[in-house]
Parts: sequence; C-alpha cells; structure tokens
Amino acid sequence: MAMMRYAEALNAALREEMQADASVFLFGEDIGRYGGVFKVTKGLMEEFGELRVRDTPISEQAMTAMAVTAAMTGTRPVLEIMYADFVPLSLDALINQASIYEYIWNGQVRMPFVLRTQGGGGAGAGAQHSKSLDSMLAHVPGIKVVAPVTPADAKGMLKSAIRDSQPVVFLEHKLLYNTRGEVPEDADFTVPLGKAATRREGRDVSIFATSRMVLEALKAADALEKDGISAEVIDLRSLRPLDVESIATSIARTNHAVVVNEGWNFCGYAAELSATIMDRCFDDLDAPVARVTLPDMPVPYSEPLEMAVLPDAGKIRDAVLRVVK
Amino acid sequence: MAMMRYAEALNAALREEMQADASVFLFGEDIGRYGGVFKVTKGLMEEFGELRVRDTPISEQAMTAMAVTAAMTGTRPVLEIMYADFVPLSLDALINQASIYEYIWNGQVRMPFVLRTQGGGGAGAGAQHSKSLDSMLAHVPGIKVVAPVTPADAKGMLKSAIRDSQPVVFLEHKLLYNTRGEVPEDADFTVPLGKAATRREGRDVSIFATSRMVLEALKAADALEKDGISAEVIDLRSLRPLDVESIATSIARTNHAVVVNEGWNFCGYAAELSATIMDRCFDDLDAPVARVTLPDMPVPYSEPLEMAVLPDAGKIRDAVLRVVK
Amino acid sequence: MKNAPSIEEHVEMYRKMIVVRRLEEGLGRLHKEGKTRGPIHRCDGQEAVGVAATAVLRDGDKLTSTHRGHAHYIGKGLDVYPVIAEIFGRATGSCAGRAGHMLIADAEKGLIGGNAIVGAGIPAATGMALSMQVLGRKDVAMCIFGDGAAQTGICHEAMNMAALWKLPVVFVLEHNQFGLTVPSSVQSPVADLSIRAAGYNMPAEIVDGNDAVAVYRAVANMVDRARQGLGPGLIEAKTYRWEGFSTSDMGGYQTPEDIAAWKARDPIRISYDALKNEVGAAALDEIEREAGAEVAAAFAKALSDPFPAFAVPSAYAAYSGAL
Amino acid sequence: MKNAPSIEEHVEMYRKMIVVRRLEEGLGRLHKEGKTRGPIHRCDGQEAVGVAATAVLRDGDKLTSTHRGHAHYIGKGLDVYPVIAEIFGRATGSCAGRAGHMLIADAEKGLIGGNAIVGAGIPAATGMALSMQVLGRKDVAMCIFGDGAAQTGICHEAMNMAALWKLPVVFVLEHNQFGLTVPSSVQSPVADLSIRAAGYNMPAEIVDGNDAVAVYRAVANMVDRARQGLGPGLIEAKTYRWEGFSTSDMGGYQTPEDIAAWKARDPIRISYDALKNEVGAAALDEIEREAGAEVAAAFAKALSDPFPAFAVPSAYAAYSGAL
Ligand SMILES: Cc1ncc(C[n+]2csc(CCOP(=O)(O)OP(=O)(O)O)c2C)c(N)n1
Ligand SMILES: Cc1ncc(C[n+]2csc(CCOP(=O)(O)OP(=O)(O)O)c2C)c(N)n1
Ligand SMILES: [Mg+2]
Ligand SMILES: [Mg+2]
Repeated sequence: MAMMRYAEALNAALREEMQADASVFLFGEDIGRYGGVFKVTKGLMEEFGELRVRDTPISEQAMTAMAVTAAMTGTRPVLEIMYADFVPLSLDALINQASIYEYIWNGQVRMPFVLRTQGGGGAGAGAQHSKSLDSMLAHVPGIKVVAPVTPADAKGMLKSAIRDSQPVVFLEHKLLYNTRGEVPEDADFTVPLGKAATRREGRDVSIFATSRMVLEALKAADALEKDGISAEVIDLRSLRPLDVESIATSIARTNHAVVVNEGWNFCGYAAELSATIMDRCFDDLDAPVARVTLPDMPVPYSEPLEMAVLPDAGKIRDAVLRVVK
Repeated sequence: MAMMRYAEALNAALREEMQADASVFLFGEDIGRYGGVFKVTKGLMEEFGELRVRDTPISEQAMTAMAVTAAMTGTRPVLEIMYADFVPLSLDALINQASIYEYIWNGQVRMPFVLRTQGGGGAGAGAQHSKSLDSMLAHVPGIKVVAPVTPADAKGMLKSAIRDSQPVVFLEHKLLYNTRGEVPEDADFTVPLGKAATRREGRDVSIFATSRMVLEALKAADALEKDGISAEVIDLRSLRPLDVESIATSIARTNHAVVVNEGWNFCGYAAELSATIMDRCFDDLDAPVARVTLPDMPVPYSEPLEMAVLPDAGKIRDAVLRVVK
Repeated sequence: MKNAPSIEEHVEMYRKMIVVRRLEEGLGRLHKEGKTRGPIHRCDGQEAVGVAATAVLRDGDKLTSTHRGHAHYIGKGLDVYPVIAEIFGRATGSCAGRAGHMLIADAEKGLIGGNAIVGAGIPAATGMALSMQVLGRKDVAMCIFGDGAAQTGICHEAMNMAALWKLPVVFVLEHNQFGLTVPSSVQSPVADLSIRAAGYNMPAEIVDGNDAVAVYRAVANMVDRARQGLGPGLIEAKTYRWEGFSTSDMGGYQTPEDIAAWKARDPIRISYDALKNEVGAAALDEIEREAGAEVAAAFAKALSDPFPAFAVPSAYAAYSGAL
Repeated sequence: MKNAPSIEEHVEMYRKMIVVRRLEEGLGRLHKEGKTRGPIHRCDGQEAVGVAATAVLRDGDKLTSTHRGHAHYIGKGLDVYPVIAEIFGRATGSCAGRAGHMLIADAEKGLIGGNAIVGAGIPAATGMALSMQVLGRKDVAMCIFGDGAAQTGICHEAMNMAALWKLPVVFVLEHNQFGLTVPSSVQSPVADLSIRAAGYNMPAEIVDGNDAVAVYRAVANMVDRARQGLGPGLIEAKTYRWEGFSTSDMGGYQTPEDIAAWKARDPIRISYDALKNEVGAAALDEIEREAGAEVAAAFAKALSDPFPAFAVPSAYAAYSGAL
C-alpha cells in the first residue's frame, strides 16, 4: 500500500498495464510530452515512446472511431477525451460502431478499448467544461461505464477496464485528481467492474451515489447522524452494468432510497436508478425514491451560481429528510 | 378536414409556415429536388426556390451547429436529419451550443429552429438505421422534443414547433409516413407542444406510449379488452416538456401504469417515465411501473430477429397482465 | 508496367466483376418481385473500383466498406453465397442474418466491414492502420468510400491523422458522381476531390474507375508506399452508378444520356476487350457462364435457407434489459 | 493601398491592442494572487490578429470567437469593464456572470460569441452567414479560430458548405503555432493550413499576424468579397502566444528562444513604430497611458461589483428539474 493521489493511481495503472502488455497504447490530446492536462499520463511517453503514447490533433470524433477499430485488430487502445463535455463528439463511434459489432458480426470481433474522460463541475470551468453526461453513455448497449471515486478503485478499475474484452468508458472527475488514499502497489491488484461498494453502513435510508457525489453523500451521512438518521452510503462505481443486487439488498433493510448523480435530472442517470429501484424493490419502499441531480439547465460560471446548481451534501441531506420524514 | 398521409400532413405544415413567414427555410440531405427520402419536402424547392429549400452535403455535425446560429440571427431553420441514428452527430450542437445560450447569454438570443428526424425499427434497415434515441435528446435542457403519431398532430405540432422560440427536436417514425388520418386544412390550426392526448379511456391500467408505440398500445388495449382489462392509452406526444399532470390524473384513476418507448431500456426514455411516475404518483400505484422497450442490444437485420426485439402489442399486453395481476 | 496486374489477376477481376453484376441484377429482380427487405444499394457499373482496389490486398490486410459494398465484399474474397444469405437475413449468412447487406463483415478475410454511417469507414480503416503501426505489422488497411462521404468531418480528421502519423492506410474514393440523389456539384465546390490530399501532404491520383487495370495499378502504388511505411495515399476513381441510389430510389435525377454514355464504358466490357486478345473470347464467355451459374445457384440455395432463431446475446445480457 | 486602414483606424487598433495587453497582464497578476477562478486563456503577443480582423467589421456583422477571445471581444467593440466583470463572475458582467471568460457574447455588438468547444465557432459563423444569405442581408459573419481547431471535422464540413453556397463568411485562422501544449507540427502534416482552402475552391492568404495593418488589409479584401456575394475566404495569420496555454498551464514546451524572437516582434511595438511618424510618439504614449488607466479602473470597479443571485431560468423551468 502507498498513499497516492487519484491521478497518480491512474498513472500507475497505465504504467503497469503497458509494461505487462505491449498491445496497450495511449492516445489523446496533450497526453504525451505534457503528460496530460490532469497529469494522468505523466512520464509515460518517456517510458514507452511516441508510438505507444501519442499526442493527437483535436479530432475526438475520428479518434474514438479509431479506438474502436484499433481494438478490433489486435491492440488495446486507451483514449483520453479531455472533458466529458466533448463526449458528444464520440457518440457516433460508441452508438453506431462500438455498440453494435460484437452482436451484428456474430462474435467475429472484440473491442477491448478504454475511453477515459473526466466530467463534473465545481472548478469554474463554465457550461462547456463542467458536465456529467453519464446517462448518455450508460444508455449505449455493449459498453461498460465505470466511475471510481477512491484512488484504489481508480487504479484497480482502470486495470480491469484495460483487460476487459469490451469497450469501457472510464469516468473520472476533475475534483478527484488531487484526492489521496491508500493504493495497493501489487501489479496483480484489480477491482472488478460491475460491483458497488458500501462506503458506510446505515439503517434508515440508502444513498446511492456516483463519482464525486459519493464524497458528498458521506458528508451528508455525517450530518444526518446528528439529525438522528442512520444513512447507508453506496458507491455504485459501475454505472453499467449496474450492481442491482447490492441496491436491492440495501433497500430491503432501509426501505428508503435517495439517488445522487451530478448529471441532469430529466432522462438522467438518476432516473434509471429510480426506475430500477421501482422495478426491483417496489414492495420494500416506504417512500418514493428521491433524485438529487443537477437541475435541468447549463452549469453557470459564476461561483455562487455554480454552487447553487451543483448537488452537494446539503441537498442530499434535504432529500433524505424528505424521504424518511 | 382532409384525409392525408402523415408525410403529406408534414408537407402541408412546412408549406403553410413557409408561405406565412419568409424567415422559415429548410435544409437537409436530398430534401430539395428529390423531395426528401420520405417525400416530406416534396414540391417545396419548386415553390420556394433553392435559397429556402437547400440540398446539403453529408455534414450533419456542422449543419446542426449552423441551424443553431442561423436561428440566432433572424431565421427559423428547419433541418432534416435523415435518420435518428445520425443524431449523435448533432449532439454537440444541441448539448454544448443550443442548450446553453439562452441562459448563459442572459437572454440575449433565442434559437427558434426545428430539427426534424425519423427513427424506429420495423423496416429491415439494420442496426445503424433503426434506432430511437429519444432519451439522449430529451436529456438536453432548453430543447423541446416532440413525437406526433397522428397526421393531424404531425401537422399541428410541426407548425407549433416552427413558431416556437426554442429549439425543437421533431421525431417522426419511418413506419408512420404512410399512415392516414383526417387533418384540418385551416392555416391557423396548430397543436400545442407539451400536452399529452388520451387516445382511449380505461379504468384498470394506464399505458403511456410514444410515437408509433401508441398504435401498438391501442392494439394491446383491444386485446386486453378480451382479457377483461380496461386499458387507458395516453399518447405522450411531447417528450419534453412532459405533461406530468395528465400522467398523474390518469394514474390516480387506474392505479397501474405501463410505459412504452421504442428506445433502449437502460437510461432510456421509459426510465424517466417510470421515475417521474414514482416521484408524482407513488401513493396511487398498486404495482411497480412496467417498462416496455427495445432490449439493450442492437436492432438485428433479419426479420424474425428484428420482430423479436421490437416492442409491440403482444409485449405491451404481457406487461399489462403482469402489472394488473 | 509497374504494378500492372498479371493476366491471371485481370481474368480473376473480370470474373469477380461478373459475379457482382449478376448479384446486383438478381437483387434487382427479387426486389421487383417484392422478395427483398429494407433498402439495397446496387453498384452496377462501378464494379471495377471495388474489385480492382481489393485485388491488390492480401488476406491480412483490412478493408472497410460502405452501404454499397457488394463489389468490395466479393473483391476481398467473400463467397457470394453467404453474402446473398446475409442479404436475405438467413442463418447461413456471413453474419447469421444479424447484419444485413450494408454491414457485412468477414474478419478472416479482413473485411471489417460494411458501414451504413456515411464516412464512418474512413476513421475505421485509419484506426486499423494505427493498430498495425503500433504492433509493427506489415499489413495495410484500405477504406473505400464515396464522393458524398468525402464531405463528412470525420473524413478530414482521419486523413489528417493518417498523414500526420504516416499510417499504412489507402483511401479509395469511389466517385460515382452522386451522393444519395444529389449530384456531386451540389455537395462540394470542387470536381476533383483528390485536390484535398495536398492539404494533408498526401499523394493522390485520379484514375478511370471503369478500367480495372488502371485502378489496380494506381492502388497498388499507394499500397506499396503504405506497406513500406511511407504513409497513406488517396486514389480517386471516377465512375458512375447505373441504377438508383437504392431499391427505394424513385429515380428521375440521372439523365438518360449520362447513363447511356457510362453504359458504353461498362467496366466488364472494358476488361473483356482488353483480355480477349490475351486469353480468347471463348474462355471469357465460359467464365461469364460459370460466374452466372455460381450466382444463380447461390441465390437458389440462400433463398431456401432457414431464418435464424433469436437469442439474447451474451455480451449484452449482463445489462438490464426488457427481454 | 487597397483596403489599408486609415491612420485613425490604425491608432484605434493600437489603442485596443494596449487595452487587451493590460487586460491580460492584469489577469496574470490576479491569477498569481489566487484571485481568478477557472482556466483563463491569455493572448499576449497575438493581439493584432483579433483586433485588426474585427476592425474591418461593422456592428451588424457577426463574429464568433474561441476560448482565447479577449482581443476579439475588445476588437468587436465591447468595453473592457463588462468583460472583466464577466471574467470575475459578477452580476455586472456582459452575461451577468453566467458565461465566464470563454463564452462572452454581446449580441448588439454582433459578438455571438466566445466558444470553448474547439472548432465550434466555425460552423457557428457559417450558420449566421447562411441566415444572412437567406434573408438577403448585406452583413457578413467572421470566425476567428486556432490552428488546433483547423483539425476538427466540423471545420471541414463548414468550410465546404460555405464555399459551395458562397456564403458571406470570412475565416480568420489565428495560427499561434500551438494547440494546447503541442506544436502545430504534432497536429497536422502541413505548416501552412491555408493550403486547404484550395480543397474548397476558396481564396486564401497568409499574413504576418503581428502586423495589424497587414491583417487588416488581407481581411478587408476577404470581407469585401464576402459582402459582394462572392463567397468565403480564409486568412491565415501567423502569430505566437507568449504565455502558457491557460493560467493552469505548467509550461515547459515553448523554447525561450522562440519566445524572445516573437517578443521582439511585439504587435504593439510594430504598430507603434509604424504610427510614430504619423502621429508622434507623445500621442501614442498618451494613448497607452489612457488605455492602461481605463483597464485599471475597470479592474477596480469590476472586482468590487456584487455577484449575481441565483434564480431558476424561466426558459428551462418548464421542465422537470431538481431545484
Ligand atoms: C451520416 C449519414 N448521413 C446520411 C446518410 C444517408 N445516406 C446514405 S448513403 C448516402 C449518400 C452517400 O453518397 P456516397 O458517399 O457518394 O456513396 P454512394 O451512395 O454514391 O456509393 C446518404 C446521404 C447516412 N447513411 N449516414
Ligand atoms: C472539442 C474540444 N477538444 C479539446 C478541447 C481542449 N482544448 C481547449 S483549447 C485547445 C487547443 C486549441 O488550439 P487552437 O485551436 O490552436 O487555439 P489556441 O489555444 O492556440 O488559441 C484544446 C485542445 C476543447 N476545448 N474542445
Ligand atoms: Mg457517390
Ligand atoms: Mg493555436
């Protein structure tokens, strides 16, 4: 175990997988010589050379399409899309290409690529650099979507993603890169995709959160303790496939659920969580599931406006109080 | 009133609005001389000339971005995107451009454009020409999304969409173009956006459907009558804004709900319906809402495979039977 | 002449062009009889491009195609029978009926694959070339695409990266004068799209797309360069499609004069004329008969094959779904 | 000389360049003091492009800008005070604090607007030009964009349509040698991106981007053509940014030699030298002092302005939402 920043944990994962498998290569904007705008790929071009760590032009659309077909033909590409806000440019390649071929071509191809990106607000980056488009990505069949919160998960899940035989969209968060935590140094350490993690146990309500919102949910749970409410906090980690069993098990005990996602509300990822819970846990629910999300509007620039729209511990606590009242 | 095909009703709406307002213009692939691959724009280039009815290169991405800014600067563009499957190419313009400016620029601009497209399966067009991506579109704030089913609504809602001051995504369905119905010929006839329509009244269950699925829901309701179940069928028509009041009113009477959408299930439009119903009608529900959707996989080409995956009257009936049992 | 095909190679191209022509004619007939499903895009009259461009490739080389890929499929070595079976959605089709005619792939033959998103084959081939460069393989990737596809943004992005990184990819622009129904003059302000190669510092050549030998030689030069690591190249093959855009096309935008003029330059006839002094008309006629018989037999067999049974695909089953 | 700016116009460009420079320097200082929020993209050293290109425009003409738009904003006639207030998220900002520095718009001045999706300004201006053509207006649209943006697919699509339809739009490529941190040689295989204009049958000219007069003349020629209905044109202005990509840039990829060489060709100094014989050094120095004072006052005032209050925007409120 070593204490590491989230960005360093990702860097370690990339380095280890590139050392272990010569077919793993990286490409993306400013990831090479500069080491990436969030420094996740620092030092990797020096270690692995320009063929395997490639600075690219600003061409997200073609790059994503190229990741799909490079993956079909013997390599394991890891593509960095600098901001999740640019992922709309990747969607044709994901929806019309990556999503269909394994089935449509009757199993003739596999597409083991990873699309890393980072989203979310809170950094004063404005309406075009602060979004979480989780729901659009998780809507695409045949693709996994994960969003680790801890440095250990960042490392272990990125290694699993690179080794996976299917496309994986790997969602980071700009405010997580500098968070620190213990990370196993063992090259065999991985964290499986598709499993949620209980970050705090509780009896009265289950809070299901994604990405940085897990940290806010934990803060909310602290505050709720003072309100006399025992909140369970579950880090979903894997947005697709979703760990429905863990969700159902928790709700069977707490009978109340709040779902938290930093994306928009309408047709957002939180809607799927709410609908899934309805499907699976209707009889266990004492109250409707509450969604805590970004309101359906652009992320404003000015700090007080941005803070007003971002979901946070206070809004989660309010939602819990409404649900358990 | 005149009996018209759905495609003719759309054509009439375009013609009337272009006659009434010189700032309305059309552009899209093969919409001019050829009249559109579904013949919706037939005769319009002849009537309105090449400046106002424009054949374009295959450049969906830029065209959508151009619709946004043309709309900001004095015109009312109506853009045809030939298949909804190509809408991922339009998403940057919708999400990062059209969605943000009215708010971000503090009301300095309006963007009165319409993006017409058509989706859905059942025509043997394969995995890249049969999708319904409703949920991705309806996820975008600041944009309206509508999907008329009847020829009268096709005409009346398209006229409303063209006159609207916000961007409107107008979803047609390839299997609806040849359906016929009575359509008012009055140039003042419009159908407001944002209101659902009850297509059949019922007591035991409410079926909420979108686009062509409304026709399947009506067939299911016929079959259910023989099963002794009285099903209400509500044509949502407007996917965003959603007519939550009509939904709640219906469920207050039937206490059971089935939602039907031709898109994928996970993070699909049906998930939002399910979640909205949970938010608003939890106490009125006697059973969880059932979703009837495309399964989470590509639309296969071969007819028996395609029929196996498309939601239809039989699957809707099955879902109702599960819900009301 | 450098990179000219051998007589045997030319005869084989001749044979494949006939297979494709008979395939297209058969599809046209069956469409009229109401026996096809969904849109089908014929390539009558432009067979030389796909057949000759792919004749240059090895099995390990990769090919991406379009919605109008029949000549590419046959060129890259697929048998006509599984292609027909796929077009009719049969369990015996190249993709077990799941893909349909626009999306056929045969990974072993290096065809991966058809693509019905216009332009998408261009970055697809470029990505395969990227993979080969990373792995140090000597294979090349080829993309055949249309004049309409050249206007897509993804074409620009992919060609720029291909040239920037000297990727082993060859771009074959099948310029048949039309997008869907609009002439190329309504799609771009330049008649010769290959002028754009200069914007990527990439070599380009315009060839008569109805002359299989000319296509073969030009493409072979570019494939050689690519294989040697000298980077990508663009071939613009000028041709024409005799039939409508697809079986759903109501026509009316192609002039009878143009069609007649291009039919007078039938690529099969051009090869026939070139080959008859070499191998004799009788041998060529015999090849034509055999090819015709092969296609007829394939149609007969495919049309009596069973449809596939539906099963939830395992790769997708892990997820929440409605089935 | 055809389309040369008048002395008064040149003096005004000189003044605006100083306003922009003082703005950038002020932002740099405040960033060091930890008083800015989010990334800020300075344009020190490349002011002449944005200021001179926009000097050619009328109020009715439309401009789209980038993430690095301060010179474009001031050039198009915005006062520096609401720009600063917007950068600091104040209620008095051009967009009431909602937009931030990358997205500033002032519809009355024709700036609509900044854009932080690289390349997106190109179809944006093209769409405005389309609108003008449809309405029969005599206004033109201009897009200023970077060498990085030229590699995006949307650039290709938009330029193709602009040229095809002879839209009244002028493309000004601000070639500052870098994308974010990578040099242009790592982004495209051609040094002069304007070669691509030939692929659209569109005129193009390369100019010294640090010489306001040269930029003005070249752009004015293109604007004239566009206004006459002769179609779009491309100006490639070669320049260099002295500072990092943004305030978050850790640097290290620009050589001190390059920076020194380009600083020796400071666009403000070039205009100063050209103007001092015409209007005298004293007048220019006075302008500099006044411009500096204006910017300093604007900073002082903006920084003490109130922040906006949050309200659910009505255009979005109709929808389901979480507030
Ligand atoms: C992205 C996208 N836009 C539009 C279409 C509809 N479409 C199919 S083929 C075609 C024309 C293609 O022209 P070209 O590339 O020249 O190929 P050709 O049909 O001439 O072989 C169009 C517009 C599509 N399939 N994909
Ligand atoms: C679509 C998209 N991709 C990537 C980025 C991140 N990014 C912001 S500016 C920039 C470099 C832009 O280079 P250039 O166009 O030359 O403009 P400059 O910064 O040099 O003015 C990049 C990669 C972005 N904002 N948008
Ligand atoms: Mg063509
Ligand atoms: Mg630059």
